Formats: sequence, C-alpha cells, structure tokens
Amino acid sequence: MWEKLVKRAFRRSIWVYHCNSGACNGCDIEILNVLTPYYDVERFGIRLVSSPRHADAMLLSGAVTRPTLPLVKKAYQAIPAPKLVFAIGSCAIGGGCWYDTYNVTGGGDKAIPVNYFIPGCPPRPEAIIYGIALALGLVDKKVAPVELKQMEFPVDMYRQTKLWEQRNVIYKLLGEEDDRYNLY
Amino acid sequence: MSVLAGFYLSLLSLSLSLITALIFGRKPEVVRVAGTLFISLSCIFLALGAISAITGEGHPAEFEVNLGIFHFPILIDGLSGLFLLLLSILGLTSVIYSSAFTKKNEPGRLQKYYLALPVFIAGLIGLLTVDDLGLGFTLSWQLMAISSYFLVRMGRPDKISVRPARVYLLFMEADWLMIISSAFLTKNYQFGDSLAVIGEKLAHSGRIEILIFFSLLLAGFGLKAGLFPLGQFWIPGAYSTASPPVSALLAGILEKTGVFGLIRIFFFVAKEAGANFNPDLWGKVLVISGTLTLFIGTVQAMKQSDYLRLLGYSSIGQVGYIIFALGSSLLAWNSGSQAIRHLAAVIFLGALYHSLNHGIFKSLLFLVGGSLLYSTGTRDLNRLGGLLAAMPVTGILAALSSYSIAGMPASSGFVSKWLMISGNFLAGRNSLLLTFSGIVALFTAAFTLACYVKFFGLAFTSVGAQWKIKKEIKEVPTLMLIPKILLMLICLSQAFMPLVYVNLLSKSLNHSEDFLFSGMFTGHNLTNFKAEVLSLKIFDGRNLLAATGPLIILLIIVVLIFLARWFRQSAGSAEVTVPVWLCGYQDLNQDNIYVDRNMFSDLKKIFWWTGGNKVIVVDDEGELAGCNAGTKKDE
Amino acid sequence: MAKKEELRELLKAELKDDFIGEELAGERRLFVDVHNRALVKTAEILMKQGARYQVGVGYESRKGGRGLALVHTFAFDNDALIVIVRTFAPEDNPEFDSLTPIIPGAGWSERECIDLLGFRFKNHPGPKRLVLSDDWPEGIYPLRHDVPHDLMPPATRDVVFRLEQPPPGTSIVPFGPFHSSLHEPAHFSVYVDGENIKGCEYRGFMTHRGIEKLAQTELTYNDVPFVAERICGICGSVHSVNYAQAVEAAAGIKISRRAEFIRVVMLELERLHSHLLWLGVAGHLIGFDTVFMQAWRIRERIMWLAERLTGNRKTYGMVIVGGVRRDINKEKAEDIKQVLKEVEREMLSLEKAIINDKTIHKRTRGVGYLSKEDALKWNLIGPVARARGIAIDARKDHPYAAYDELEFEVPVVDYGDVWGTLVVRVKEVYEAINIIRQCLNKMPADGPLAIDLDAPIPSGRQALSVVEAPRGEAVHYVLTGEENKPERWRVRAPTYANLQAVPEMLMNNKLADFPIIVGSIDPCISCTDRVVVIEIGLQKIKVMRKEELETISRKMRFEG
Amino acid sequence: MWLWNKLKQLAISLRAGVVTLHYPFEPRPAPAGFRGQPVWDHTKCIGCAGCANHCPARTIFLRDICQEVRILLYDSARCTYCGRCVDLCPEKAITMSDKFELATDNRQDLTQAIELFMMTCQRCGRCYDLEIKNYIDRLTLLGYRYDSLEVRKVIKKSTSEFQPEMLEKTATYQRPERLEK
Amino acid sequence: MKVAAIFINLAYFLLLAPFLEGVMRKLTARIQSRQGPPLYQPYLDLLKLLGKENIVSSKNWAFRLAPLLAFSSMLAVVLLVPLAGAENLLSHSSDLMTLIYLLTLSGFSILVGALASGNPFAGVGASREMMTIIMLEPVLAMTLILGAVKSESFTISSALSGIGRNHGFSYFLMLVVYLLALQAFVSRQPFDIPEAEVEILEGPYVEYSGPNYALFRYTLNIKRMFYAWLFVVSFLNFVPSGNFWLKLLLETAGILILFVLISVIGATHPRFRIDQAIKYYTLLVVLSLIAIGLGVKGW
Repeated sequence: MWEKLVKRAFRRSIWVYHCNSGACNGCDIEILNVLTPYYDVERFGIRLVSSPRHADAMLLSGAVTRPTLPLVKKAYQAIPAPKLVFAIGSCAIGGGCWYDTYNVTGGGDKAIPVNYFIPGCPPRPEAIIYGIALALGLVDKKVAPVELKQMEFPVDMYRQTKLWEQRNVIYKLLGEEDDRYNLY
Repeated sequence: MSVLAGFYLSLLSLSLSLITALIFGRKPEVVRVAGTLFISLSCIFLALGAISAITGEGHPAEFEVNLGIFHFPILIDGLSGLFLLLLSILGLTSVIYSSAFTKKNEPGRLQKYYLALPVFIAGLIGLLTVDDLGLGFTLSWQLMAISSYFLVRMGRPDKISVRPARVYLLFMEADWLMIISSAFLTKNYQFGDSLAVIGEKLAHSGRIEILIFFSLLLAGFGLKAGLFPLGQFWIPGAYSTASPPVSALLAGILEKTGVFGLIRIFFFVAKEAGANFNPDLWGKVLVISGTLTLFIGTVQAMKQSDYLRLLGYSSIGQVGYIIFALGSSLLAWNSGSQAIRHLAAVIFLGALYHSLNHGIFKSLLFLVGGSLLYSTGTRDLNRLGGLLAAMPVTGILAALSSYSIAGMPASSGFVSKWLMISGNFLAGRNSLLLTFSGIVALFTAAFTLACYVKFFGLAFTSVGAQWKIKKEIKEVPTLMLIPKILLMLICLSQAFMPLVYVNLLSKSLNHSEDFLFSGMFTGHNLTNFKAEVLSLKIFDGRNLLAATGPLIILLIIVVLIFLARWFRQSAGSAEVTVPVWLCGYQDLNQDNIYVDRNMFSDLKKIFWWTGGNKVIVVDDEGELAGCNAGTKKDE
Repeated sequence: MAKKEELRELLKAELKDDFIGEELAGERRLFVDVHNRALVKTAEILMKQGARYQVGVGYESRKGGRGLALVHTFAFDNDALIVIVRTFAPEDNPEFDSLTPIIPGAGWSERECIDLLGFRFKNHPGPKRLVLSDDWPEGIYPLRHDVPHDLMPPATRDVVFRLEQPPPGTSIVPFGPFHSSLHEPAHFSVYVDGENIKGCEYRGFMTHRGIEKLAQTELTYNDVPFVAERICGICGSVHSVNYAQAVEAAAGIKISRRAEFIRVVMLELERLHSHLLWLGVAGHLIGFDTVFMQAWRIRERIMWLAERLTGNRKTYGMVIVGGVRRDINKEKAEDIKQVLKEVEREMLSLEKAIINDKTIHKRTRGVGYLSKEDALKWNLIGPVARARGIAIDARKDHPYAAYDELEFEVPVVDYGDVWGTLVVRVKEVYEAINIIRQCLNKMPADGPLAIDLDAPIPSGRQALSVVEAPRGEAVHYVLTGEENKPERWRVRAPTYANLQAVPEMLMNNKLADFPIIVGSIDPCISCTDRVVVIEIGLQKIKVMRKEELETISRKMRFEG
Repeated sequence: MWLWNKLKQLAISLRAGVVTLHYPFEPRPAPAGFRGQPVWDHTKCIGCAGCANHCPARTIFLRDICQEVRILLYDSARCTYCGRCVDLCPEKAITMSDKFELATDNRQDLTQAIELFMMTCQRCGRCYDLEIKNYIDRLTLLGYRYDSLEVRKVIKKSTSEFQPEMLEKTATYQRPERLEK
Repeated sequence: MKVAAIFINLAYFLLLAPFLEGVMRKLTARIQSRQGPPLYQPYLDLLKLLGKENIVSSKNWAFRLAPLLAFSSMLAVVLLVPLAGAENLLSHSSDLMTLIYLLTLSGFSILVGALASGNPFAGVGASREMMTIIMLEPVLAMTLILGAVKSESFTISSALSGIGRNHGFSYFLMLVVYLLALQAFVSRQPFDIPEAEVEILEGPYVEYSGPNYALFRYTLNIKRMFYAWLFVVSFLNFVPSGNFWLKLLLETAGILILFVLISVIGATHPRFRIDQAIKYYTLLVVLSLIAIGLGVKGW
C-alpha cells in the first residue's frame, strides 16, 4: 500500500549497528562521537541500536581479524534487508596498516558487501557525517580517481588491452591472470 | 433418568469395573479396557443423574441408605448435582486419558490402579451426596482417602512416592478426625444426624460450641480444599506424586469437595443455625484465610520448577480465590442493603463458577502436564522448551488453558474472577478488609499470569528440549488428546456462554433447600442484577446478547488483530528465518538458553517469606535437578 | 641505586655459576643473564625482595647464536628500578622452567610464548593454546623468523572453541563480541543465576592483529611509532612514546628536553580526553545518557585542540624515535591554555552536578567491589588500583620523559568499587590539566624537536620502557635488530593486568552491573589483544578449555 | 538534595544550549596543519620510491612498466594519514591536503596513479631497478612488497588453498634465509 | 456519535502516539545539548520498519502472534476509554476489570513473544518485564479502584471521573503515587529496565525486526500515551464537561505537558537495577494501598 513511502522513509531513518571487528578503538570512539552534541547524527534520524535485528546499517570498524570474520558475516546476516554497510576507517576498508598480517583478513569487503567507504585513521566525525550524508543523498561525492602523468607518453603501445582502465595493469602485464588476487 | 437411577447405576458400573479388575488381574489389556468402559459408563450415568438433580425434577433426592445396622442419610440437591456433574466430566476425561497414559505401566501396577480408581470415584460420589457427619461420611471419606492414597503412592517409583503418599494419608485421616469430632460438640447430637438436623440443633447450642464447631469444620474442609497453611503440607507433594490423570481428579474435584463442604457448612447449616451463626465473623475469617491462601499459594507456585508442583501450588491459590469469594459474599450478605445483597449473590455465583472453571482448566492443565511427562519424561521446566513444534495440539491446549487460568479477557477464568472481584469491590467499597483483599486478589492475578507465562513460555515456546531430552519427542496419542479437547471445549463454552452457566448455577441453587441466599436466584431476581449499581455487563441485555459480553471483547481483539496483521503486511515485507542472535560468538545451546530457575529471581527474593523456596525437581530416573530459589541467605 | 647494587650482589651470591652476566643499562634498569636452570630461583629471590611481576617476553635471537631467549621483567616500584632477567635455550630444545606456579600472572606471557614461538615450559599448569585461533595448524609459530608475517593458514569450518560448561544451577548469558556495552570484540560468557552473576569466562584475542610481527619484519624503526599509535585508538600516544623511549634507551639516544616536554603534553592531553571519554561511557553504561553527552561535549574541545596541534584528532603522529615531529610554539601554548581553562570550568560544573547525585551512587557504590588485598593479589594497576587504595603510578615510580621535573599528585581513594574509579578519574582530569600548564610554563624555549639518527641503531641492544597510560602502566620491551628495524618488540597494555580481576569484581553482582563493572577498568581490548588472549578462571570454579577439533556445542543449533 | 543535583545537571545542559554544528549543510574546514589526504605533485616526483619504502601502511606502490615509464599507485583507502611520506620525500612532492571528505561508494575513487617518466640510464639502459630477483633481496627494500607477485602468493585470505607445501621452498617461492650466508 | 467515537478514539491514539515520542526525543536531545531529530521522526521510523525484512528466529506461532496480540490489546484498551468524556458504543461492554486485564494482556503477549524468541537476553528482559508488571499493575489498578470506590461504580468513565470527585487526602496521595510511577508506566529512565539496551539489547524485543518490531514500538508509544492520558483525565479533570473538541484539546495539552516532565526526568536519571526498582515499586504499592484506605474511609 505504501511501499513508495516506506522506501523514501528508509533513507530518513537509518538505525545503525556498530560492529567492531578488531579495530583499535579510534574509529569506534569517533562513531560514538558523531552521536554527541556537536555532531548529533540523530538529526538525520540516525540511532545507534544494540540489536542487529533493529538495524538498517552496519557501521563496520576494524580490520576484520581472523576470529571475527565469521562473526561479522553472522552479524550481517542478522540484519534484516534492506541494509547498508559502512566501512569506517582505513582498517575496515582495506585492512589498514596490518592488512596482510597473519591474523588479519584485510578489510570489511572480504567478509561482507560494503556499500560506503569512509576513509580516515580515524576519520573525523565530520568525515563520518559526510559519508552518512552521502548515503542519505544530502551531499555529492567529492572524490574521483586521480590519474596524473608527468608527460604525454605513448602509453598506448603498452596498452594491449583495456587493462589499464581496470586498474590491474601492473599485475596483468606481468602475466598475473588470477582474479583471486585482484586488488579491487 | 432420575437422580436415583443415575446414582445407583453409576455405583453399579463402578463396582463392575472393580470386579473386572479383580478377576482379570493377569490380563492388563482387559483390565484397562473394561475399567475404562465401566468407569466412563458410570460417569455418564452420574452426569445424567446430576443433570436431573440440577434441573430439579420435583425436589432434591433425599433418602436413607440402610446397610444392615448402619444407615445414613443421602441428599442429592442442586448443589451436589453441580459438583457431581463436574466429577462426572472430570472422571470421564481422566479415565479416558488414563487408558492411554497407563500403557507404560507394568501389569501389577495397572491392576492396582484400576482397583483404586473406581473406589476413589465412588468415595467422591459419596462425599458429595452423603448428608451427615457420621457413618456415611466416614465411609465415603475412608473410601476416598485410602484409594487415593494408593493412587498417589503408585504415581511414581516407590522410593520417591512413599513419603508424600503417607503424608497425604496422614493429613486425610487427621482431617477426618477433625470433621467427625466437630459434630459431637453440638448439643443433643446423635450419631447419624443429617446436616439439616445438626443445623437445627446448633441453633440451640452455646456460642463457644458453635465457634468450635465451625472452626473445626473450617479447618477440616479447609485442609481438604487447601487452605493456607494447611494445604501446603500435602497438596504439592500429593499432586506432583500422583500420576497426572489422578492429579487432575485430585485438583479438579477432590479439592472441590472441600469447597463443597464449606458451602454446605457456611451457607446451608449456617442458615439452620440461624441467629447463632455470626456471618460477619465467619465472613471475615473466610476472606482473610482465602486471601492469604490465594496470595501465598500463587506466589509459591511462581517459584516452582517442577511443573506438576507448580500446578499443585497454583490450585491452592485458585481455591483461595473461591474461599475469599465465599467469605466476601457472606460479608456482603450481612451488610444489609438489598443492592449489596444482590452483589453477595453475584460473588457467590462467581465462587461457584470459579469452582467449575477451576475444576475444568486445572484438570486440563494437569492432563497437559501429564502429556509433557509422557512425551519428555521429565518434570523439570529447566529442561523443557520449544515443544510447540513437537506437540502442537498439546501446545495450543496449554496456551488456552494457561490463558484461562491467568484470567485474561475473554476466557473462563476472566468471567469468574470478574464476578468475584468486581462484586467484591462494589460490595465492599466501604469496607477496608474487602477492598484490600480485593486488591490482593487482583495483584495475585498478575502472579498467576507470571506462573503460567513461565509454564507455557518455557515449556512450549522457548527453545531447548531437543538437546535436553535424549528421546524423540512426539505428540501424545489421540486417546490422550480427546479428553483434553473435550475439556477445552467446555472451558471455551464457559468463557463465551457465561449466561448459560449462570443460569445452570442459579437453577442448581434454586433446587437446593435451606440455602442462605435462597430466593436470590429465581428468574425474577436475576433481572434485578441489572440494578444501577452493577456494571457487570454479563447480565446486561436479554437472551443471547447477554451471554456475549466476553464475546464482544473477543471480537474487538480479533478484529484488531486482523487490523494489526494487515498493518504488518501493508508494506509487503518478506519473512526470513535467521538463527537467534547471541552477540555473534555463541550459538544457542543447552547452556545459554534462559531457563526457569532464572525467571523472576529478584521477585522470588522479595517474596522469600512466603515459603516454598526450596525448589528441587526429582525426576523419575532419580535425577536431581534444580536449585534453591531465592532464599534470603542466597548470596 | 643502592637497591640495584644490592640486588646485583645478592643475585651473584645466590646464583653463583648460573649468573651468566649483567648489563647495567642506565640507572633504573638491571639486565641479568641467568642460566636456564636458575630462572625459578632468580624469580623467587626477586619476588622475596618485593618485586612486582610485569611481563614475560620470548624472542628468537637472530644473531649471536644464542637461539631462543626468554625475558622476565620485575619492577621495584619504590626504588624506581626494573630488573630484567634473561635466559636462553638452544633452538632445537626451547624448554624453560615455568614461573607460573610461583607467579600466576606469568602464565599468560608464557603461554603466549608457547603459541607464538613454540617454547615449552616445564611445570606449567595449563600449557594450552592461547593466542592463535583454534584452527591454526600446529608447528607454525608466527613470531619465528622463518614464518612470513603474512602467512594465513586456511580456516577450518568445523573447528570451534569449546566454552566451559556453566557451574551447576547457572546458565550462560553471552556478552560480546558485538554487544553494545563492549565497544570492542571480546566475548564474556557470563554465568548467571537469575540476575546474579556467578562468574564469567573471557574469550579474547579477537583484536589480535599481529602488530609485533609486522614491526619486526616490515617496518623500519621510525615507521613503527605510527603503527604503535594504532595499537589503541584512545591511548595511542602512550604506545608510540613508550616504543620510542624503549628504542632510544636501547640506542643510547638522549632526546632534547623540549621534545620530552612536548611528549608529556601530548600524553596528558590524551589522559584528559581519555578520562572524559570514560566518564561519558560510564554514564552511558548506567543508562545516564546526559552525562555521556555532556562529558563528550566537554571532551570535544580537547579533540579539536589535538587536531590543531597535531593534524589529527586522535592518532597524533607526534612521536618519532629521536624526538617529536611538530612543535608547540607560543601561539599553540596559548591555545592550549585557553582550552584548558574552558575544560576545567566545564568539568568543575559537571563534577558538582554528578558527584553528589544519589541516583548515580545507587548504581556505582559498592558495585564491583574488590578489597585492597585482592587488588594487590591481582596486581592491579592504574586508576583501578588507585581506587582501591594502592598508590601506584609509573609517572612517580619510574619517571620518564619530563615527569621528574613536574609536580603533581596521584589521587588515591579507598572505595574499592566502581565509584572509586570514577572519583580517581575525575581527580586525575584536574591533575592532567595542572601538568599540562606546568609543562607549558617550564618547557625550554628552544632545542631541536628531533635529533637526527646519523648512525644506525646498533643491533642486539635491549631496553624496557614504562609509561603510565590513562588505564595504568604500559610496558614496552625492545630488542634492536639489523636492517634498521627492531628484532623483537613486546607490548604489555594495562588492561592486560586489570582484566584478570574482572571475574572477581563481577562475582555476586547483578547482571545489570556487568557493563559498568567491565567498563570500570576502562578495558582497552585492542591494546591487550595486540598479541595476547587472556583467560580468566573463576576463583572457585575451575575453568578450563578444551580445544578439540570437532564439531561441538557452539555449532549445535536448535532449528525448531 | 536530589532535586538540587538534577537542577544542576539541567543547568549544565541549558547553559551550553544547543551546540550542534550544521555540518553537511555548512562547510567545516579542517584546521591548518590537518593531515588529510596526501597529494602528489607529479611535476616534482622523481620516482625514488622513498614514500613507498617507508609507508607504515604500505599503501604506495611503484612499478616499472617499461624502461621509461614507472607508475606510482597510491591507495587512499588503506592509508593511515600519518604523513610519513611527506616527511621523507626529498623533493617535497607530497603534501598533506586538508581534504577529509573522502567518503565514497567505490573504492576506485580513492586511488591516485602517477605515470612517471624516467630517464634512461646511460650505462645500463634502465633507471633504478625495481625488479627484484627474489624475496630475500626484496626484504632489503623494506616495506616494498605489495606488487611482488611471489609474495602475494602467500598472502592467504583464509582460503582453503593452503597446503603445508607452501611453507616449503618451491620454484616460485624461496624460503627466507639468513642474510649472512 | 457513539460509533464515530470509536474511530475518533482509534485515530487520536494512533496518530498522536508517535508524535509524542518525537517530542520526547527532541526534548531529550535538547537536554543533552543536541539538536535532535525532527518531531515527525517516529512516523518515519515506523514506516521504515514496515518495509524491512521480518526476521523470524523461531518457527512457532507464538512468536508471530505476540506482536499482533500486544498491539491489538493495547488498541482495545484505547477503544474502550471515554476520550474527552465521550463514551462510545464499546465502553458499555467493559469495565475496569476489562481495562486492567487488557493492559496486562498487552504485557503478557510481549512476554510470550520474548520467551518464544529463545534469546537469553529476551529471557532476561521478559523476566524483568514480568516483575515490573507484577509490581506496577496493582498501582494502576488501585488508581482506578480508588475511582471506583469513590464513584461507587465499576464502569470506566465513572471510575475515571470519580478519582477527582472530592480532592481529599486520597486524591493527593494517589496523584503523587501515580506521578512517581509514571516513569515506570511509560518505561523511561530510570525504569526502562526491561528494555535496557546497554545490557540486554532491548530485552524482549531483541529478536524482533521490521514490521513486528514496528508493532511493538507502536504498542509502546500508545501505551505511554495512554498512561499520560489516564493521568490527565483522572487527576486533572477540572474542566466541566462541555464541548467535546475543546476538552480533547485540553487533554492533549495535558498529555504534552506530562511528556515534557517524562522527558526531563528520563534524561536526568541513570537506569536503576531491577532489585532497586522493585523496592521502589513496593513503596508505591504501599502508598497506593494507603490511598485506597483513605478513599474507602471517605477522605
């Protein structure tokens, strides 16, 4: 009956569930910080809930360590659809500075599909709000891939395929075919 | 069928059943089938007889039984007809249930069981019909006591059941002594005098004698009914020891014979006693003891982990309601104004109604408990859970009966509590005692709810039994379901057709002679209940509509439920199944589910003084489970 | 100093031939090499002298052919002395005597060595796996040199951890890892009887990120402070300062006084925001969100200040080996003073509003009580110990950086409960403000921010540094290595010591008090877990774990 | 007493008033000296790989595509924004911008790539060699490993492909050994 | 009019209840120096919840039925009450007992749902909720019974108007008791113990998601509004019956004022523990017993 209304309400009332998968506390504190008076994300209808069942979005912080990987998956499963995942901080996005150590699986997207990335170590509360506002459609994205060249060089001769656009040029050129190791 | 024919035919069938059990002791199948058939037959005869007693073809059946030199008076009036009807229904359901439940018994036990059961029922019939405090009473009491002693004794393995059974017998015999001896204090008492005669003689006795007479009888029948603190001694032990169909009879009708006795004494004999009977005093005594009983019994029930014990304690509490209402009605009767006298009648009706209701749903609950025991083999609520999936029918029956006993709106318990409590408040609006005891009664309704939320929620809805109990859990056989469904139907009819039952009750009271409130229940007076002071809408309107008071509430709720259901589905949300969320690390297992002993722990601590704190569940395998629930020194 | 000499003579006399050598690094450290067989005896002697056990470090010595080494450190708080006892074992037989029977607190360090380095311990009561996940294959020891830091054996699906059965009459309420009262992943399996807590089992190491291995293999000396800062997002500066101090001590570098003062300013700013943070979180944990909001509103000024000073709100990135990266000049000093003034004013009014609030007392007084004796037994440190009447503070006991020049008090109360820790923390806020003001006044006007490391740091040197974090004493142990990077770096966070006492504090409290009791130690699980898991046993009920590679209870699920 | 405390608590709130910033609707620039996203000045970069060598997060990679072209790849997603690269750049080609509004729905957006034109060495015909023969040599170029395929062979993401042989020496993966042989 | 009143009742409570939550959240935010969500936020929340997936963690009907029963029994309660003094058609088929028991039924279904979810946190929450019901229901019942005693009638409307009939001791004592209990009736701090989200993750509702949770939230909103309304009509019933709409407006204003009070108290208190709360409730029960006693004596 009011599917359309409901869909529109979703972005105006996002309840978030905070999931720390092995973070250093920095991002967790900043996540709490956005609830505090100066930032107050409740004005966007955002609440921090304590049961994933009530959540619409998961705020993932931390590098997803080996023990927490299945648990993060479980927590994601516990959230009813439609759901968003925000990876907050460098660790949650790509594993941070320990992305490849023996106990870190390297980033939230190894475990669950991530919708929004909010980089920073830790991100400023403003950055988190910006990310949330981005998800709510209040602001526009401000970043784009940067490609700089020192001089115009006939790179085409090295572009045997469209590999460059796929950003895997280095590995592809070296004969690395295995998609498993795709960075992105 | 006339009253007498029903009475004798049922006794005949019972003795037939007894004889078959004696003769065919080696053939368990025969014993069971014949026992079931004959006892059922007897119950049907009894029911027919009882109905005619209630409708009162002519006059109450009053006659003397002559057994050689012994002879004793029998009186089957409307009131006893009512209780006989209850007995016949419960007997029928219980015996059908037993026929399946006893399949696991070994032959020797089975024979004993079917030897004791007809005797027990005969004893109960006797208690409800015999009209003296002498020989006839003794005979039926002893039949009842000894046979039920054996029934209790056989409910569980010997080492567990001997003690509660002996305690039971001890108290029954003591009780008998009290009741028998009471009459001897009356002036000019002759052995074998009928109650009416005793009453008349009381009118000429001294005050002290009357005081002792009524006290002894109150204690006697109170002990039988489970009055605090007397009931606590034997009821929980006996009810949880006897096999559940027997417990259903014990709680459903044996207890009610105590209530029956109290009614006989305080509303019939008392009338004969006339001015010598002080309704104010005895009303207060009944109210206070009833309030204590209902409160303490229910609070104790809340603490139990053994669901049969829980049901046992809860019976004490429910009988407390009845006794409280009887007292309240006496007080209201005594208070003077005509309007309030009407209220007294309403409260009395409520008490009777609650006796019927309680008989039905408590038996049902015991049968449900028996089904649980039958399927799972444990009586520990801590180890049960999630049975709704395995035993759907029993689950629904348990839900409905729990709902009824908790007195939720649109249930039979609600109707009777409504009558009792609102009558009490209206009648007692100038009396502190009545108001406060009414509040306690309301307060206790929440405790009752707590008990049964616990019982139903933890046994049926929660999770657990699958790993807790090794064996496969299945729904019980059909023969065990039919009697439960039958009881449920009666229970539902009590909820939704209160006027039918109110008419039945008033009819039965109209056909009881020498009733204190006689004349209040004639058709003319019934309509008088619409007096302005009453807002009990059960009696509002005419004919069918009047009976639909609870139906309207039900209708409102059902309509609103559909509204809510539409609301839930209105945005087309899908339903998915995901395992329980336990913060990620653990999955649900036998250690981290929330079990019974954890429920209401702080409340248990607050109410430690009500007793019944030692919660130990002894399963038949001799397994000892459970813990101490919140004694003060717990920490 | 007399103590140091005394101890050295005592050890020499008692150990005789087993006393291999000594190293007198600085005034406040005594390195003693003892023979493997004399380890227990040495420990006994030191404990008799009144030592407090700090940490055990194992390492694989790459150079010198000494094979595997085990280091135990003992602190003498009254004499500002730390004795470091080193023992060695050959590579093919890494067996040591266990200290756990005489010092229970050593058990975890030793088991950490078992896991990460493949040591064996004689007489260890429970030499079981501790750090690594259950599915980690046997025989791969991450901290050994031949294992790359990025080795990740596959996860086996069927292996799960077997938690203890609850004691009879209780059932488990699982707290964590994702629970709103724990902002970090750690699992508490709390045994409850009704609402009463009858014990708990802790299952941690979910935040273990292998930082030490990373620092030893991939990063150079001066990259490590930035990683060290990320051991913990709240007390990051503590770890980077601590690390830098350890390396500087090992290398024999003396940094400029000005840099030391700047470090102190940053440390105290961190303490300030950490305590305010805790106050807010404590309010949140007892359901008093207004306290949370107001405390964090006050704290926010400090965060902004930190951002202006360092370029980041939390991970200051101020510290490098040899000094600091950014200056605090006059302008910034004025800025700091201004902010401190405001914070002090706001803090005073907040304190007045809550310190006498009966409703807060109701939830905190007598909750999580631990007597002074128990606190000593459990070796508590930081505000948790100071709330129980134990005056212990690394800033006073083992002065570092510029603390020797600063005057401050160490608030000590003896409530022994959650309320005590609250009071201590509130008082420390003012002390921290006081210290920063002193720093700004006493700071030398000039001096290099960082000194250049012109020569490589010599390898094989060892040093230990302690820093008083907001939560207590943090210990860093560094063994310098070649290729411009440490060979072994060991961190012991304060929560490590305090967390052991949590089951004791929880005993017989209400379930509703669980968050605030766990919160009262201000657990920094990410610090603690950087390499270690803590196992907590109940005091009365023995809690052991069975790591059995089989499908077990956690997998069982009721599908009805 | 109780009321007095409550009033004091209310007074704190009231004195502070509503302090919420209107951030996404009003800009809120970072203070001077903020360590935001590092930005490479491609005109200054000489491709020395100093930043890559010392990045604590190892998120800057350099790779030769051919003799003349070297590519610098920077992944802002994993960056810790410590500013270590800025400290170390000999040409001051890197600056920490004050950009912090980096949130995105696509990780691609966070990358920077610079094609560096390298002069050919007169002697060897190549510029500084970034191709390294094996793992041990690479260890000497510290922190410089993300682009090495051999090493990445052993970065396992808890996959099931792990075999104990991986720990053994293979043709593609040589076990690290003592440096001094 | 009598039929229309049913729908007015329904609409009044259904539409206004979420708004009051919005007021509460806004005020709480103000006390916490925050801007807070817009006043219409709870409507959005409910709408959003309706569109979410409905997660069912245990496959029994009790789990599914519980939110429906809670919601419908709460609605039944508000259907029966005489809003702005106007009795509707259904008021006649009920009395105080029905009202009290229907309120209990709403709590009861929350409990059943909680237990059916099988979650230990829900179990803890259910246990606490039941204890709260047991201790608090008598206070509510006694408030109503005081009215019944004074007005000598058991119908809802006369009992409600009866409380303020003569402003004796019993009236004032009961007013104080009700105000003291109000915070617990509406389960806000310091008495949001059953839902304590920090410890037991919203307690009984931990397993409910999407529309089911929306129903529970709605129930809670209506319940809060009902208790506030009850206070306004029973204790602040100064306005003589007159214009229906005027009276409705006044009642609404009263409810709003009460919600301001609730928000302020809620924002300046920590959550109590259940054992502390029970002691407090016991005091309330005793006080209200005294009030009833005074009422019976005609004071």
